[in-house]
Amino acid sequence: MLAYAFKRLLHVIPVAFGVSIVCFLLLHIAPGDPLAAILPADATAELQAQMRALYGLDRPLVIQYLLWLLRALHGDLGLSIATGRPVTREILGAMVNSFILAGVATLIGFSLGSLLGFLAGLYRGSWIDRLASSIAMLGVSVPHYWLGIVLVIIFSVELNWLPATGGGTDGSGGRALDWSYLRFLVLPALTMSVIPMGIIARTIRSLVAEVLAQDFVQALAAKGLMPRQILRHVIRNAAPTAISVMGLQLGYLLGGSILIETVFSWPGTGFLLNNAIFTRDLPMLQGTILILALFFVIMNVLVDIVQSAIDPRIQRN
Amino acid sequence: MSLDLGGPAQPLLTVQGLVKHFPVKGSGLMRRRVVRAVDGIDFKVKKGETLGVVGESGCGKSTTARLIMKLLDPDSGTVLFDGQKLGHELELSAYRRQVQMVFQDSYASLNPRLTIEESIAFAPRIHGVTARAATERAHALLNRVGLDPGRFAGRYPHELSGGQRQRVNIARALALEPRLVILDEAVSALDKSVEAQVLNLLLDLKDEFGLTYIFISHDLNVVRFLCDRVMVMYLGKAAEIGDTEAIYERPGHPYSKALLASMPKANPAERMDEPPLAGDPPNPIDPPSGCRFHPRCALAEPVCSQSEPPLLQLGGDHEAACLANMSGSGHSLAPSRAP
Amino acid sequence: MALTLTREKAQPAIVLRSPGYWQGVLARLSRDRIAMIALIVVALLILMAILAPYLAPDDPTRGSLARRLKPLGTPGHVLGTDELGRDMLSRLIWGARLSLVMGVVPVPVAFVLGSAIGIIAGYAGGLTNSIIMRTVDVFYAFPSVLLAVALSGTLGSGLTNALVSLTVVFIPQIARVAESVTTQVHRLDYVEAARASGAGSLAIVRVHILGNVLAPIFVFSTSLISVSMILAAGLSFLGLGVRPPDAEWGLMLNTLRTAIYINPTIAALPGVMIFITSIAFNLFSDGLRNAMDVKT
Amino acid sequence: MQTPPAIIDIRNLAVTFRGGSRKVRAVNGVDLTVDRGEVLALLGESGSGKSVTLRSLLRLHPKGTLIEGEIKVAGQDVMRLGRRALADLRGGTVSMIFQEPRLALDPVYRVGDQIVETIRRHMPVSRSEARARALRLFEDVRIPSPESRLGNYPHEMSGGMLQRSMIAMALACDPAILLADEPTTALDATVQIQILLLLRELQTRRGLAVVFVTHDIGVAAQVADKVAVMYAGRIVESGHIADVIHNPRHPYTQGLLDARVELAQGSSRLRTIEGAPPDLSALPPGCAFAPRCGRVAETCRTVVPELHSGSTSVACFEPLRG
Repeated sequence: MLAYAFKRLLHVIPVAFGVSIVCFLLLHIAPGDPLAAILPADATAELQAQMRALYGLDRPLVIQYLLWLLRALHGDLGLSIATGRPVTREILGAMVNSFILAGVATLIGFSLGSLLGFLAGLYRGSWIDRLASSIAMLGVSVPHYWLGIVLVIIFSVELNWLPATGGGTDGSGGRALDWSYLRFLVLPALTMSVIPMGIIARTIRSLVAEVLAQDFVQALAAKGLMPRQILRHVIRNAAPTAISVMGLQLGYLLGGSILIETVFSWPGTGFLLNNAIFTRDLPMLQGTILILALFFVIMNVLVDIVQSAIDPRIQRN
Repeated sequence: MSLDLGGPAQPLLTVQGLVKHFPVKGSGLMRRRVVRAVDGIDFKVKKGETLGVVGESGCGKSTTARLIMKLLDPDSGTVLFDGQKLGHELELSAYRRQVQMVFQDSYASLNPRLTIEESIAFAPRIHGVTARAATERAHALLNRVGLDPGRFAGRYPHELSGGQRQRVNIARALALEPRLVILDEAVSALDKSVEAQVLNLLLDLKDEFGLTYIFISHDLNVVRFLCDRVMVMYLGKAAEIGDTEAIYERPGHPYSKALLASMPKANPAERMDEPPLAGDPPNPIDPPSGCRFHPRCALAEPVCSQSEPPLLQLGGDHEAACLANMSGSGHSLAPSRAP
Repeated sequence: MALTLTREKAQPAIVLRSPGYWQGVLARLSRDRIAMIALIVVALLILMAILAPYLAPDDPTRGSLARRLKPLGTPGHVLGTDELGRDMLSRLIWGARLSLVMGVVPVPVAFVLGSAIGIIAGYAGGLTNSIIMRTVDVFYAFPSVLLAVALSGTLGSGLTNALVSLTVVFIPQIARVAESVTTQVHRLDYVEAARASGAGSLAIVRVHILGNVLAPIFVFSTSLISVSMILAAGLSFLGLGVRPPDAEWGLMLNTLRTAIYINPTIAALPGVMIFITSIAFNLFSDGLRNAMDVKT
Repeated sequence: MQTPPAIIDIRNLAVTFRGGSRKVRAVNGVDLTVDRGEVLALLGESGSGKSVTLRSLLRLHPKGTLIEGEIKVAGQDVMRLGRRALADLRGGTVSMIFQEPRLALDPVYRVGDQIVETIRRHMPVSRSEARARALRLFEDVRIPSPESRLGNYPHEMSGGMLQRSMIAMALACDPAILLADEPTTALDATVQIQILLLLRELQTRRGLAVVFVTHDIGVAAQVADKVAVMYAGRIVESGHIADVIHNPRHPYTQGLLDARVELAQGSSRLRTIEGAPPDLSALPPGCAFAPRCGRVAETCRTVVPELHSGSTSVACFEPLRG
């Protein structure tokens, strides 16, 4: 088990390197001079060259990358051009908010999705299946940012029950486990949960159908188990895959939170990313993307390790 | 059309020291474990004969077939076809025209998107036969294997029964006019009455086209009926090889003996009381030391776990790898050293 | 062993031909009522986009501040007007053009490139496979929204950049599916048999691999169109897609956000169009999956 | 003369599957009795309905399958049992072993736990009692180091060991009847004979009635007291195993026996039955074997022959020998 985890972690290193290269190159495919944002428009050639040397932009690309990587490995992703604060600190702060939002959304999506998926799979072909599958289909097809706007229109604009945007205790950015904090979470979390709900429901539906088609289910009936007892076996068989899909969805939501966080002005990484794009804050942009992608990579590995730990079918050696 | 090169005395196929190990997926970081699928086998196939290869799962029968077909690259060992060394004197494409294979799974071995005639015509088309001639040949072959081309040529594999599909696979294998056909459990998945029909067909085709067969099977009755000589395999090695009658009448290896005794007799008066062999065939990963059969062998003695028996001549072509037959091996049953 | 076979006149007068796989797919698909309705909706949307100049009652870019945010059912503006007083119906109809182009085009492009990459990797195996697939893995390691935003965020807004970004997002996904099905098919006995009959790589790929891997890759790709629609509109929604004043549903959703307090119904309309398109493509893809009998 | 009632009594069983628009008549009027402590082999080729007949005894068919006729098992009317009573019968009075033990065991549960689950489903015993019982069963089926094997997952066991576990599980609640669906077909020859002998030993010791489905005459000869030969959903011949093998009366039985390779040693070709079994969704009006039969008469093509008893019971208008 530990050996497997170790091996899986080793495998991730080249991918992580690749990700860092892509993130690094992002800066260089960006049109225009990366210094344009900080330099005054009338900067002298001398000043430009000075700045270039200061940022290491006069060195070969490979050296630039290695220096950048070395700093990144020490947690130094440079300073935000917009705020002047260290990128790493800004991201970590926002990361907590994003994580809370994505975590809650995943939980909602997983609970609802599993329920719908199991119902649809167990009653395949019946009206229950058709209803559950239709809901799942709507879930995977809905433009969630639009759904967010619709929910805001209904619950904030029309009913005035919940705040339309912002986050933190009364919008202050603090965190507490009370209504003043949670009421900001309700709409974005619900909106965000819709897609994972649909995906998980569809996955579990086909998973359940797959398990039910296996010979051992008939063997379970042949030894006298009642449907409820057979259901336990089905759940236990489907669980490893279902849980890994949930883990991946959490990773997706975190990485893809930009749309929802923009709609609700939720102070997370997505919001940060959006601001970085429009202020052309390239270090911030690069750093956020790097951290989110690496988080997704690690999430993938964790999912694999957890799955192999709970699924006896996977050879553990 | 390739000519007979070495004359009738020259073996059609000579296999020497064939070895194939597969790495075990997900094995430890430090120690790479391997499946010793085929672990050093030598044998010859004479022109016009049928060589049977028998053994239980994991003995390396199918790997041997794929190695001969060059579908797998051996770790070591050579294959001579009609005296020509494969890869040196004989090019792979020329070799493949002369050696063909029929697989066990009649469905998986036909492309589901091709009609029957397209499947059969594929190989001739590759070798430069015109589309029209290839189709004509496909129809003729279908006819020959007992399927009416008018009814079957335009159909797809899933519309045929298992027996019909296996006939198609045989026709496909014959489309290049090969000299050697490897039948890898080719009739094992068929019902008994269908199996009998297909076996007769194989015999007819062999006579008609002067074919040589390697017949891989776990069914000893079928092998006895069909084969001139037999090789018994156990865990990647040849345990015994020789004329069919010699092996079936006087098996020289305790494993062959047990295998033969394990076939249920279709006579309620001849019921067995004791299983001839205990335990399951072991895993070809980390096979036992010495003679690989010793943990299950009734004749096993301490020496059997220490030294590995070579194939030893028992008379004529008949060879077996057992220390009990080998004078001076240290086994108590071994004949005293010849003067 | 002269092959006497060819000399026999064995050619039958008539060969019964079974319907082929694709005929079967079409037959099954045409019996699937939901898939057919979805197909009709897609066709209507495309028709709407093509015929926009004839269907739209008004110029989609000309507005008047005097008639801003008129409600539904306003005479002359059935679906009201937007924040700059432009006719909503006309903008929605014209918007179909850019929205469909942005949402749909990346998928076929990625289908061609991704399939090629994946099939080559799957067929070649070994080191070639490792090099290609590890590279693909790097791009796959980005959640799709993040990668699309990162690329168009750095490249800057605009139709071309958005198209490039989306295509880059989908290539690794399709390549992975293509690689995995190709590897599976490659191991099947009929490919072995073809190799054993001396066929070269090209012939094997053309005759035995392509015919059996394209269907599952195709089904997977069609399922991406809906994702692509949502993502493309999402980019515009973030201001990373087409630029104003062009009509595009995602962009309209963005610019109308300020109007949710004044005229919420109007503000939600462009999203309805995205939703309908996305559902239609998803339902059609599901129908196709069933008709093609593709697992998972 | 009062004979004790048979433990299995099937009358006029018919099973129809609905596959899309087509109706497949898998079993077509089967009468069958098995006495206590008796081993019956159901012999036939694929599609003969032997496995479907076996599963009918537990009503183990996919949803939408139509079962007609009477099935009495151990004094219970299987066709009329409610859900609960049927589940009590399954695994309690009648248990079953399958062709592929690897597929018939839940891959994510330990084998021991699956046996414990079965015991506790049918018997009011504690977990540890059930565990102890499972251990005794593992010893009974002679699994080496049974204690640790109980903790194995199915994929950690070899095929022969799995089938032994499956047998242990089937016998867990002291059933009166064991149904065996080709239990040795997937096994290697040296393992097959071990399992056959184990089954025979346990059957004798426990006085089990066994219905053993197989396509292999040799296997049937090793385990069965009686045999019923099936063709296209009907029993064509039944009787004591020795009688049927030595003096077959139905042309199909004769053909099957003649096609055995063992008999052909030394001759150049095998004797075969020409043609192929009929399409079960479009059976001929008369005897289903008529199109392939060498003794076919006019009546054979129009009337379905009844099973007539003699030295063996045979359903044929032109039987061989008496």
